[in-house]
Amino acid sequence: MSAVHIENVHKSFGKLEVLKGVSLTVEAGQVVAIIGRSGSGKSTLLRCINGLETIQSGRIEVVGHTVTYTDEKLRALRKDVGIVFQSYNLFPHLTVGQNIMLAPRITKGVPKEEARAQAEKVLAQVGLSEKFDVYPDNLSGGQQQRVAIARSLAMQPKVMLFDEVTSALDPELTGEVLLVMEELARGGMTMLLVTHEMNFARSVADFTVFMHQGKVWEMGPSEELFSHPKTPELAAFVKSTLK
Amino acid sequence: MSAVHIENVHKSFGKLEVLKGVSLTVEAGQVVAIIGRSGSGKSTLLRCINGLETIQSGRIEVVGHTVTYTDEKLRALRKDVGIVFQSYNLFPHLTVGQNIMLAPRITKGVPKEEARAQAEKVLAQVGLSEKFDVYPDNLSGGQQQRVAIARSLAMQPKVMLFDEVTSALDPELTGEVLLVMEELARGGMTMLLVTHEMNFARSVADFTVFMHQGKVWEMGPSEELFSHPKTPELAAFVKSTLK
Amino acid sequence: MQYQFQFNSVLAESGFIMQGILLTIYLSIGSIILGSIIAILFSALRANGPRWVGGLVDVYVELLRNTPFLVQLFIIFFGLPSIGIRLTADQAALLAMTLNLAAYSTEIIRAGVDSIHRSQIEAGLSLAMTKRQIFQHVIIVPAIAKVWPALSSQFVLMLLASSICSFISVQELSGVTAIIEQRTFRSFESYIVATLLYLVLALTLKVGLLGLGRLIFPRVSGLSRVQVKGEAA
Amino acid sequence: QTVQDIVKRGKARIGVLIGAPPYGSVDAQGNAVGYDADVTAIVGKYLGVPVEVVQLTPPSRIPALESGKVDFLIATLAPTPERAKSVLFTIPYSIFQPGIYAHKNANITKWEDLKGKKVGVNRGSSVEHELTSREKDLNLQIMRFEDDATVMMALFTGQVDAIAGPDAQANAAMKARNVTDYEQKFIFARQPNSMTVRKDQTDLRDWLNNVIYYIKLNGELDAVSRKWVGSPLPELPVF
Amino acid sequence: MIESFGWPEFMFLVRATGWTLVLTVVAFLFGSIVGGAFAIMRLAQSRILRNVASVYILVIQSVPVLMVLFLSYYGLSLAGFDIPPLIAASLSLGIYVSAYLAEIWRGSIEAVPFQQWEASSSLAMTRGQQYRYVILPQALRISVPPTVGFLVQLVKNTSIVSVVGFVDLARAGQLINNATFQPFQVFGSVAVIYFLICFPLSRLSKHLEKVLHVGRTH
Ligand SMILES: Nc1ncnc2c1ncn2[C@@H]1O[C@H](COP(=O)(O)OP(=O)(O)OP(=O)(O)O)[C@@H](O)[C@H]1O
Ligand SMILES: Nc1ncnc2c1ncn2[C@@H]1O[C@H](COP(=O)(O)OP(=O)(O)OP(=O)(O)O)[C@@H](O)[C@H]1O
Ligand SMILES: [Mg+2]
Ligand SMILES: [Mg+2]
Repeated sequence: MSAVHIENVHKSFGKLEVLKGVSLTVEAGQVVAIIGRSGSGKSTLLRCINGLETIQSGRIEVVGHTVTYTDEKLRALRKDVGIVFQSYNLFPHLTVGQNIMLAPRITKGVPKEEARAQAEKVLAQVGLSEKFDVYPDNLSGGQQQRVAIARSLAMQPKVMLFDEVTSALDPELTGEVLLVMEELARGGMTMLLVTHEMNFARSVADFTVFMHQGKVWEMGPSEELFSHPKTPELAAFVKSTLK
Repeated sequence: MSAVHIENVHKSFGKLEVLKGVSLTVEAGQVVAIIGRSGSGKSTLLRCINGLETIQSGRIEVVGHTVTYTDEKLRALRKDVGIVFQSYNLFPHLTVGQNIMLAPRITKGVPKEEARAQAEKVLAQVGLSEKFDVYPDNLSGGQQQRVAIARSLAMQPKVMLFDEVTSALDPELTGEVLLVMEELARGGMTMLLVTHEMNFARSVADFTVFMHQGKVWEMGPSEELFSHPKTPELAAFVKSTLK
Repeated sequence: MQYQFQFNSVLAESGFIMQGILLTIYLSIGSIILGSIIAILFSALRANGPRWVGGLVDVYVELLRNTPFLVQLFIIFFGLPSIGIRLTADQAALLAMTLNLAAYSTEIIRAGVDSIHRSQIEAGLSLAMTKRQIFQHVIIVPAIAKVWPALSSQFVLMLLASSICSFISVQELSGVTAIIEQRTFRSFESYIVATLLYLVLALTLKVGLLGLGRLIFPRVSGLSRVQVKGEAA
Repeated sequence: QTVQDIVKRGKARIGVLIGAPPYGSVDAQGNAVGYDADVTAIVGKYLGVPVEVVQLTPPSRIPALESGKVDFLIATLAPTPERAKSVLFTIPYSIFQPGIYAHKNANITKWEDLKGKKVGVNRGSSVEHELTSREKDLNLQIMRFEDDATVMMALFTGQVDAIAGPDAQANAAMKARNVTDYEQKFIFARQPNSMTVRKDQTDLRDWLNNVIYYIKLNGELDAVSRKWVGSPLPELPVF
Repeated sequence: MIESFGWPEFMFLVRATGWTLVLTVVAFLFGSIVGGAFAIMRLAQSRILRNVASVYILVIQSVPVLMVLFLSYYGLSLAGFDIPPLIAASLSLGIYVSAYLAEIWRGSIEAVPFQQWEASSSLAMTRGQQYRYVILPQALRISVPPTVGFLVQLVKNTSIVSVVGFVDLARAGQLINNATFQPFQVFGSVAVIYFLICFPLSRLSKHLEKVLHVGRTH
């Protein structure tokens, strides 16, 4: 069974059709990068996968859950699918530890001690063990983003979605975060990541998907895709961003 | 006479010494890129040059003005020194045209017609002639940044300072702005620019300054600096950012 | 006009005045606590409850904010007995202040809730939280932290407005000083004493709330403040 | 300030209480009317100068007098010794009889029957003082309201067991509301009311005493009483 | 004399509403001018000015307006300054209004991102020019909803002027009730009139909040 299965998905905002029939299958353990121009629908696609956006037609299935818009089903789905955004979205009134422990405790009823152990583990995974009791305010952007990843990991998701998680960061801080993601990829996590870091896509992603005008325009093994773009659109895109 | 002359400048925020004796001379018509890690004092240095920050010791002289902290002197200085920030900072309640015409009219008493002609000229220079009556809200980030540059240019400054003007932009939008800056450089404007775009620094700047720990750690002709870093710090920096 | 100030006859009643002060404090603190609880519940209902419940909350808020407090007080004290609910003057005062403060606070907290960025809600959703859990764990604390200054000044205004309760025989600070004034005719002295006492009470409350804010919202400084409309009772 | 000062100025400013019918009230145009207003007009006539009637609330009566906003008060104030330490009173020009009012079924005929009961009273009145003096003995629960109308409202809505108040006002209220199940239980005092002047206006006080004496004799005050209280002017005590 | 609550008495309420409105408007205008000055003082570079302004705001917000009016009207008379009631009422209410508006407006000015100050000073503007052309126009938009919101409260709070002899809406209601003993009709009407004034203002403030929030960048 594939981890993510997307079938002919259409999604409009009002009159604007953003996804015009997207199909995509990701197998468990694969890392897939999604690239494309601004506005091509990359974020929207990710958001559809964990049900933050409602699709008009098509079908999305994620690790056994068909995306259905009842609160119950969505919650069940989201326990298995983590998402990390560009803008971290940490809860500012909670410490790093509380940020991480909150969801497992209240949505899965994980006992306090266990949640704590789990939080310490994921925090170590992102290299921030010593920040357990610190408030997000007092962290750098890169550190905040790593905490956001840890928070998602604490839910023990089967699939992780990343939406331009480094684009708000300095080149240096970006490095820290990419390192964590590489680690996850090596650990066998199924990952979909929207990114502008072509080098990163190239080195980490098994496959890369190029979205254009609301469609999967071209896809294939990353190295191949970058070195031998088939469509002129991808060729132009690769050229402009590697400049 | 040099356009910018900085002599042993020290600057602290409270106890934190950010500039620890910076000296730098830029000749008229030169383009100088300033690079360095986050927190090394690049922005602070630029802000000291047009008097947005007060220095504790040392001397800064810009196109004949010694930086002195009286309102009069600062205004005189700022008529000759333009600065453009990462966050555009356009005036949201004014149209593009009004944004550009405001300062020349009220600070230099330029008559309305002349200010308008001037605004149209600089707007054409940044390739946005058709946006004269548009509000900043309705522009993309790259366009807003170009308007910010035009607004500075309308004051007919002798020196322009740019602080990471592209780092809030998508790679694509970045291109637009860099193009404008290249154009300015070719036109003979004296420019100091803080940038993360090594390729840009390399291709446009005559000299590059590497700041490290509040000091000018290394400087030289751009090509040479990048290809043959003398200090291990610069070597490491170049390596990490070109990754 | 040579007027001889004589505070002794007013100060002779200091025990009586003290009772008034205590009642003012009791009414203010009581209504602040109860009103805040109701306001939070109402905000939750408005955010997550069924549409019609949210609508009822809106009607409640608009009715109470746009009519005079005195009328509300009269309805509770004189009107409720006709449907069999008889409250003492002190109870009626506490109830009226609570309901009034709840309306204003609901509106203020709404501004705070609205100011919480959508991305925070999405983060909660993505972590499989229910709407109620999101409100409780993600939204309400930062929302209140953001509007804490506005809430605080509303609380102080309620303290000052509690004087209106003397209309229905509540012997709070202003009621007590009015009685003393009528007995002694030392009007200026009575009112000066009352004004100074209110000043002290209001400043104390203000400082206390500031401290409380620091205590319960240690991150309050890190959260940007929001503008809140209309903050007077 | 003397009478001459007022006459010289050519205008008298007299403070009256409004909001306590039938002594002081307003008409639908907002003009002061009532017992006090009529007496004011008579006093103005004898002063021989136009009168500016200044309408006052209970808490602003004394400050208006002491700050010189008015020359004197004709504002239904009871001359008590404690108050007289602050101002000067004339001999009384009106009188009413404070009584206890309660529901018909209530078995109250004397003070003792009020033991432990809730009794409402206007907090700005001298009646309140009377009640307070018995508070301890009778274990009264005195509830002091803003004005007479609020006191009556408390009685009618059952928020108090009984009220203490001027007969004229209680009667007016019961008549206006057309209530028949409340009644006067007993009268416990006679409360005369005086005009009020500042400590230094002895000359004015003497002149006003003279006027009161005069209009008592010539029947003018009796006419006012018949008009507003509905009964002939009773004997007014003097001091 | 008023016997019962009827049409003439209702018209009496309506006429009294005139005072409520007049005093609201006058106090608001006066309070705006003083409040504006204090808002700017509160943000001045001089520490003394800032402290003076904060103490003023803190104290005025902490005393009952009724007392302020009372002491300024009767108290100043004692001290030999005889001010007409309209002036006393306008001044006292205005002072009260000024403290709140100063706070609201200071907040609005502070809500303009500090980068706007930097950008304008980098363009060689004087502080006056920065306020005039860059900061105040933006602060104005931010401040309109809370200002209108405050105005709603002011309408009701003007009722304190009865202490200096004005018969405003609330006082008129009280007088009629004193004569008629019909509290529910009288105060019901009073509440309805207040509601008819305040509710549209509340709506307006909400509407402005929505409309004016678009058009802010960053
Ligand atoms: N909530 C929304 N309402 C209306 N339009 C929307 C909404 N979200 C996105 N869009 C529009 O949908 C299109 C695709 O947006 P999306 O965010 O998916 O693009 P993207 O590929 O992620 O771009 P970027 O690289 O800039 O993040 C854009 O034109 C955007 O304006
Ligand atoms: N207003 C300020 N108050 C206190 N510290 C400041 C202030 N501005 C800057 N700093 C500190 O000064 C140091 C240098 O800051 P500066 O912004 O000049 O660095 P930079 O080289 O521009 O870094 P970046 O690449 O992140 O923009 C940093 O440690 C920063 O935290
Ligand atoms: Mg996106
Ligand atoms: Mg910087």
